[in-house]
Amino acid sequence: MVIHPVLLIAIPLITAFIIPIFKKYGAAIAGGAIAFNMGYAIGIFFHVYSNGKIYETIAGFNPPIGIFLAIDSLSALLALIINLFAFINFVAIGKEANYKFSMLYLLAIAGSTGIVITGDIFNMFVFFEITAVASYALIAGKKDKKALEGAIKYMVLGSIASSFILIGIALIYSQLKTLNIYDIAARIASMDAKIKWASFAMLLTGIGVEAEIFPLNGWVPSAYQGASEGVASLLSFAPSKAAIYAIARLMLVIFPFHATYEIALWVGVITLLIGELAAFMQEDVKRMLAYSSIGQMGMILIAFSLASQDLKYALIASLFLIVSHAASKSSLFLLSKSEKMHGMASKYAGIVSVLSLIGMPPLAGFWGKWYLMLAAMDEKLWLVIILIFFAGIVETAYFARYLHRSIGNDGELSLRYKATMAAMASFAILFGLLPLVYKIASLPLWGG
Amino acid sequence: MGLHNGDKMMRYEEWSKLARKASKRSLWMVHFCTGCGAIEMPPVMTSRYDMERFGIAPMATPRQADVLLITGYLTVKTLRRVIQVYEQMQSPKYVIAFGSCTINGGMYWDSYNTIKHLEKYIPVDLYIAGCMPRPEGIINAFLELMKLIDEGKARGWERYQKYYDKYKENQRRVFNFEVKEEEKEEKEQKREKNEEH
Amino acid sequence: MLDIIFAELVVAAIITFFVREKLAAIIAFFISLLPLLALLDWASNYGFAIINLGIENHMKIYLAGVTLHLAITPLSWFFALMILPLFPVIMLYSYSFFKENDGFFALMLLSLFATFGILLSRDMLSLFLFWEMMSWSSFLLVYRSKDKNAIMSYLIFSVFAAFAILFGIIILWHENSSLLLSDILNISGKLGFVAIASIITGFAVKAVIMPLHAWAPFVYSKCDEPFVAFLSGGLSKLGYYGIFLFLFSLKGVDILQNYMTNVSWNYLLAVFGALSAFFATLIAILQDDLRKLLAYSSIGQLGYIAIGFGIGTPLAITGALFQAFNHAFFKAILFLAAGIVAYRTGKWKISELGGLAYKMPFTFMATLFAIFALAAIPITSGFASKWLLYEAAIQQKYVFIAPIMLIAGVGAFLYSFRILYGVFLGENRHDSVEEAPKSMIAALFILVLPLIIFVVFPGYMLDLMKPALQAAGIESIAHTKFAIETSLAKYNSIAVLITLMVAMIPAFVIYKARKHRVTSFEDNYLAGEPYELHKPAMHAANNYYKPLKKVLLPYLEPGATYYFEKIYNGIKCVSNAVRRIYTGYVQDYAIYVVLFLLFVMGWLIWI
Amino acid sequence: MDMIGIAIKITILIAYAIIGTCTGLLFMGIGRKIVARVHNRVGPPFYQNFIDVAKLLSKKTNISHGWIFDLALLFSISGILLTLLFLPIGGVQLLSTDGDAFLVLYLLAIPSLGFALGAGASGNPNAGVGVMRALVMMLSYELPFVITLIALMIYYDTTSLATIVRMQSINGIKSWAITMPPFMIAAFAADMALQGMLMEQPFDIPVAPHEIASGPMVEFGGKYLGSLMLYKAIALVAETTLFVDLFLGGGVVAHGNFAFVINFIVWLALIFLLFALSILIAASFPRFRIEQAFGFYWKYEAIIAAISLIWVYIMVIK
Amino acid sequence: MNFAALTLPCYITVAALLSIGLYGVISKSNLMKIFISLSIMETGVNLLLITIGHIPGGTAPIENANFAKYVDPLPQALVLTAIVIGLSVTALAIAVLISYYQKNGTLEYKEGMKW
Repeated sequence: MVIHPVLLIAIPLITAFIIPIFKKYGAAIAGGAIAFNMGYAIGIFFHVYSNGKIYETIAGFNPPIGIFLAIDSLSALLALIINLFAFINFVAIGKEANYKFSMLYLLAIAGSTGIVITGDIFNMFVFFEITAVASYALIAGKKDKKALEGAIKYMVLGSIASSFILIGIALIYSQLKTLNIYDIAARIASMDAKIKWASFAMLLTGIGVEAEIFPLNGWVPSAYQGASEGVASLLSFAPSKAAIYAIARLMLVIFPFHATYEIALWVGVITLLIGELAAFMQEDVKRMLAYSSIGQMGMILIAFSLASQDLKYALIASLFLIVSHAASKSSLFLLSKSEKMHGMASKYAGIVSVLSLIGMPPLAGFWGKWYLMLAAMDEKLWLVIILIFFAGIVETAYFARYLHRSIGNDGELSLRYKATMAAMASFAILFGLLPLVYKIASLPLWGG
Repeated sequence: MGLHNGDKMMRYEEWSKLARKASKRSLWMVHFCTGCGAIEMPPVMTSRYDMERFGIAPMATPRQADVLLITGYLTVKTLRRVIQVYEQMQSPKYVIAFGSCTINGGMYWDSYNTIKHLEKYIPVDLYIAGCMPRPEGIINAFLELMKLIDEGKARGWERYQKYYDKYKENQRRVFNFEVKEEEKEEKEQKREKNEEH
Repeated sequence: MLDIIFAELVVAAIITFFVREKLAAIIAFFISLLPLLALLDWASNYGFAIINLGIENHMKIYLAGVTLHLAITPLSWFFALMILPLFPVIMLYSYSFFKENDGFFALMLLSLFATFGILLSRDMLSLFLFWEMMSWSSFLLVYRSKDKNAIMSYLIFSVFAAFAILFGIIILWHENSSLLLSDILNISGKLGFVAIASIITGFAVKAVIMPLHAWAPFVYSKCDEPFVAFLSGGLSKLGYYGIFLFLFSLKGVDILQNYMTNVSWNYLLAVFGALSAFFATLIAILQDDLRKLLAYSSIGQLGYIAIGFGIGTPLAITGALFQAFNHAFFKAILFLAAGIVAYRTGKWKISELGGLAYKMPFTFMATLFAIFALAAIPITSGFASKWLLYEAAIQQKYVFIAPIMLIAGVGAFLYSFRILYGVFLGENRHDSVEEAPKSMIAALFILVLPLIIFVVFPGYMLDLMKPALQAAGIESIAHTKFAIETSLAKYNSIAVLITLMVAMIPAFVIYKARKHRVTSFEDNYLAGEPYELHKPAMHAANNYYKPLKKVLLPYLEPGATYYFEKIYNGIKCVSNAVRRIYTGYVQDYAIYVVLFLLFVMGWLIWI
Repeated sequence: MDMIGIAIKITILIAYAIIGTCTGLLFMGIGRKIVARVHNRVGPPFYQNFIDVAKLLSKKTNISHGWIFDLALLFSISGILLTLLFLPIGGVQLLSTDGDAFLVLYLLAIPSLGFALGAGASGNPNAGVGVMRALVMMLSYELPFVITLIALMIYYDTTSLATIVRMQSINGIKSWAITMPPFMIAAFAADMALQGMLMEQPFDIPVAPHEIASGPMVEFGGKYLGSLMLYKAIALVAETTLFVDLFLGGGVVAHGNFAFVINFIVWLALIFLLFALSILIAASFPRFRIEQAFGFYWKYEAIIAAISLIWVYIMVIK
Repeated sequence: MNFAALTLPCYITVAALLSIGLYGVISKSNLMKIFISLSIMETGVNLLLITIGHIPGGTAPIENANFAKYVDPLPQALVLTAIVIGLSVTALAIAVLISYYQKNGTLEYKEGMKW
């Protein structure tokens, strides 16, 4: 198999710009492209799984000068998740996807995948912007008051964030004259301390807006609430996961210091608590799920910050949490289209998703919590452990309420829609039972 | 609720003498106290006359009692209750009617609503005359009843079984009870089913 | 063999999900017999001797990168003997209970799978894994009830329990760097104390020890009866299995005592057990909902097991295990019988039922036996277990616990009679009710058998639990087939039973000496009033213990549920406060962003 | 044990069952006489209760309400005989070495439960209410009773009634439990509990004839009522004997050959005294309400009993 | 390359632009003004990039005879990209604002979804 990771970005990007030509068949073409991308992502995942890291340079320039793509276990898994769920989600959206929607969808996918596989920090910024612009448009695409409001909030915060990211990049560049993440990581020690920290703060704030960390996540509830189900589902697995991946790179590769670890850890803990507590009283399902997402992102952030302390359990934990959250949350967002769960498939999807989020074995969410606990135990973070438990109980409480409220038969979802939800939820089981995540997390990371 | 009857009459003579003796010395009574004569009961029970020395004790329910003491006049309404209580008692059982009212209506002889001749509706073993009788009279009546039991002459309950239909008919008449044919048959069947062993 | 059973259970669970209800019941019945066969196989291979299977005999399962160790031990064998027979019985019962197959049998088989897994687990991770599988498979069964309180309280408490156990397990893992149960001993001090205490707390939730019982009344009173029979009879025993495992088999008692020698931690467990026995009994007396009554009665009866474990002497532990065994069976009978009553009449309120004994004589008889066992009447095995516990409390001179236990035992008479009178005796209110279907009756009487066997031969029960106790280093108490002897007194079951039989002779002579006539229900003494006039007021079961209620209710009013609700509402308030952060104004959010930036910069640069 | 031994034992058991029954009936008659004297009446002859039982058992009609109703007859007599035979009587160990005080407590429940079943099966609401009252009474008086019981048990470090009696009879009257100050208090509490157990006034709430038509017994007549009277007679003996065994050394004052005759007489005297005491209390007090009785036992009596228990506990710990 | 090489006025301008932009976002309630403020911020960031790449006395990075000293070309490339992105965001924002105006009849920001 010829491995060209660039295709993961190129195919959706090119297709996105072809689609307006074939308006009528736009959705079908987009579907084909996403399907191809999914297949390709799976291929790359298993390639990395068996052969290790992949590097690809673009346009012949070698790093550190040229732009290059680097795929290690972490990126491969995230690329797989983004493209896999993108495809399933697209199937679920089905006829609602016209050619404009498909184009934006492809752009969002391309951007998210780009963030995950790029090795260049400015490139990452560009992909961030592509993802963000596509997301704004997708959210606003529903064109009702709520959607527009959500989009505007996202836009305002996103624009501030992009400025901060750019400033951060500029600060790094001013010192090191390089944009290659490898290069930066290698020479980070030579940076002036204040500028180093300032750039870290800028980057964390900027990416943090996308990664839904508290208190940068003001847009999250509104955007999720305003967006249509398919878009909310997309937001929950593509941009946010890519952004948290970027923070992980920041933590693991560029700034692997104790101070940054501490900040990320406590920001993660606070995000977790605030998210879960805010979700506790929420009446609107999508808003509740959005807050719950915030909480989950906090937990993932905790896992990554622990991973930066070179704890293998934390990395496994974070990957399991990402998988579980992507599978469960996207499934639940799709389910929020109907007030009630009706029929076997949708019941199955709803319950499995909730159980995985709560952390019931042998679903993926359990392994996430389990390894996170082990990692936190290694660091003797008693308070963190207890707070995670507390947040878990709060989460259980509102999900229990949610489950009770969605008993009933008065919904109308098409069979295909329900099947896709069930397929998404199945990945929580699949990844929980198979040793894929465990194995891949123990492979060495690039730059690490 | 006609339960106590029997075409084949059980004969009181078959009872052993001991049973009669025991029965006579342990008369438990349930007193039906709607009439004015009830006022005479407390002295009989308490220290002045103390009927417990003869083994007579007041009981709360007809299931436990041997003697039904009717203290005075009965109306149509109370008669129904008396009959029910009587039928719920377990034989051998005795009835003592108390005061003139139960004999001939007494001072209510011309009332449209009182029962004049109690004997017509339930078998009375012993009457106590007077309006109203003194406690001595009551004690005396009990002693008389004991004597009758000992001699085997207090057999009102057997009479009630033997002439059950007649008693019922009288009762129905006073209750203005129109008996339909089917209902009669039903009662008959019920009676047969509950026939005494 | 184990792997085959596991595989068959899963496959059967999937199959039963899709087939029709009768077929599903039949499949489930036969499949649920398999684990019992495994038990018998083990018993026939190894006898009742103490065989602690070596590590090489473990079965291993690889799952998501970890290895699970499974093997059977004497302790798990004994508990399996207690819990697993419930499953085929429940399947048999459910054969006619359910109108349509909506996943009950599949979920029950999953529960069986998880139960079997818990009992076989030899490392903490697999114990936890199967424990949680049990939690969610039972949660899905609770979910079928569609009752808000039941769903929420069960899930929240399950997760709380899971976290408590998880907390203990990770501490143990961290200290021992091993998850095998055989390695747990190398821990002491504060951490060991916290770990053991937290694990015990977690198991106590499922073992419904007050004040962690708040979920039980909701769940027990709303779910399908066959499931509740398992929940009360089986699942609670798994909680006690966990407590026994960590306290006695793994010597958690010593860990607790070594940390703080001047406090008797065991005694604390006993006190909680005593409190749950006492208060749950009093609350049960005042209930009108049949299922709620049984739920509280369950809590009370399970409290005795906690007392036994808390006292911790061989005598007490023997009594507690015996009580656990009895409770599994008699409480299952009671819940199944309650299910039959509801199946035939559709009513739950005791005050609305009545007079079913003559309509359903067999159900009544089974219930009567169960109630004899519950009330510890010495003609069922329920007495022996309570007797052992009383003896243990006196032996240890526990002057606080012993009277409470005894008075709770008396309280059991009160609510047992309420069931008997309110449901089965009293006014005949259901003319068209029939006896339950044969499969249900059969299920009940299968469960009655052990109660009879072990009253005649209480010694056999002690023989059965002997290997488990010896494996935990607890000596078994002196006994023969019929008699149990302690340092304080002796209990000879056969003397009681034979004397009772003999004493029946004069009673029977009196009974037969004179003939009697059976009268109809209507022929009742009501001060001469005809029955028709009194019809609505005939049954005294409405508000039965009213005088007691008047006295007790002020003391019982703010129950544990009240405090849990307070906590819940407190979190609600915090939540309301927290979500005000999201003001809805994008300007505020922008301020947050700037503040966050400044905060991070400040932290990194100046601190 | 050889066959002759078994035969002798069975004979003794039967003898004691008959003695218990007769004693009970006799005492009930004497009790009625005493009450009558207190009321300044003549009262029935002392053998009145034999006549009553004979009459009831010879009634021609006996009305039953079905087979559960009949359980009352079967269980009440057999259960109470069983209890009686498990008690040490006048120092004679019948079967009491095979059981202990807890067994006796629970055996006492068999006749009550059978009785309650029968009462419930009759369907009479009065019976239901009566049983409810009886059960609440049971819950009430058992608390002080079990506390005093436990005080004795931890003092003598045994639960066996036989051992308690043996240890109290070592030095005759001097070693009776009641001679010790804590057990004097306990005995007072237990005697009040006994009053409730015997269902005498002021605790005759369950049978209150004027309120609920004699409560559980409302549908009992003929042989059923007769058997209940027998049950009550034996229960009287059994319950007072339990008290005597616990506090008065089972009435054992003498040791040696034929000492059992003396002991038997002392036992008889003691249970008669206890019964007479209870009858005298009954004759001079009106009836409590059920809440009052519950409060009485769970507040005052329980505190009195608890004081004795704590006292004993401190003694034992030292 | 060090701090001393940076030109102070440019940095002051950058700081001013960023502050003005943030102030606008925070204080204004008219959405149009908010987005204009965002554009101002972007301009500030772009200026920062240019300033970083600037070498005092350097020429434009165009290949010619005497390119001994020229400014860093990469930041300028970055700025070009950033401008394009900023433009697209602004365009999209305006499109969204038009819709917003059509729905609400005003561009004043009203609280909608909260808590």
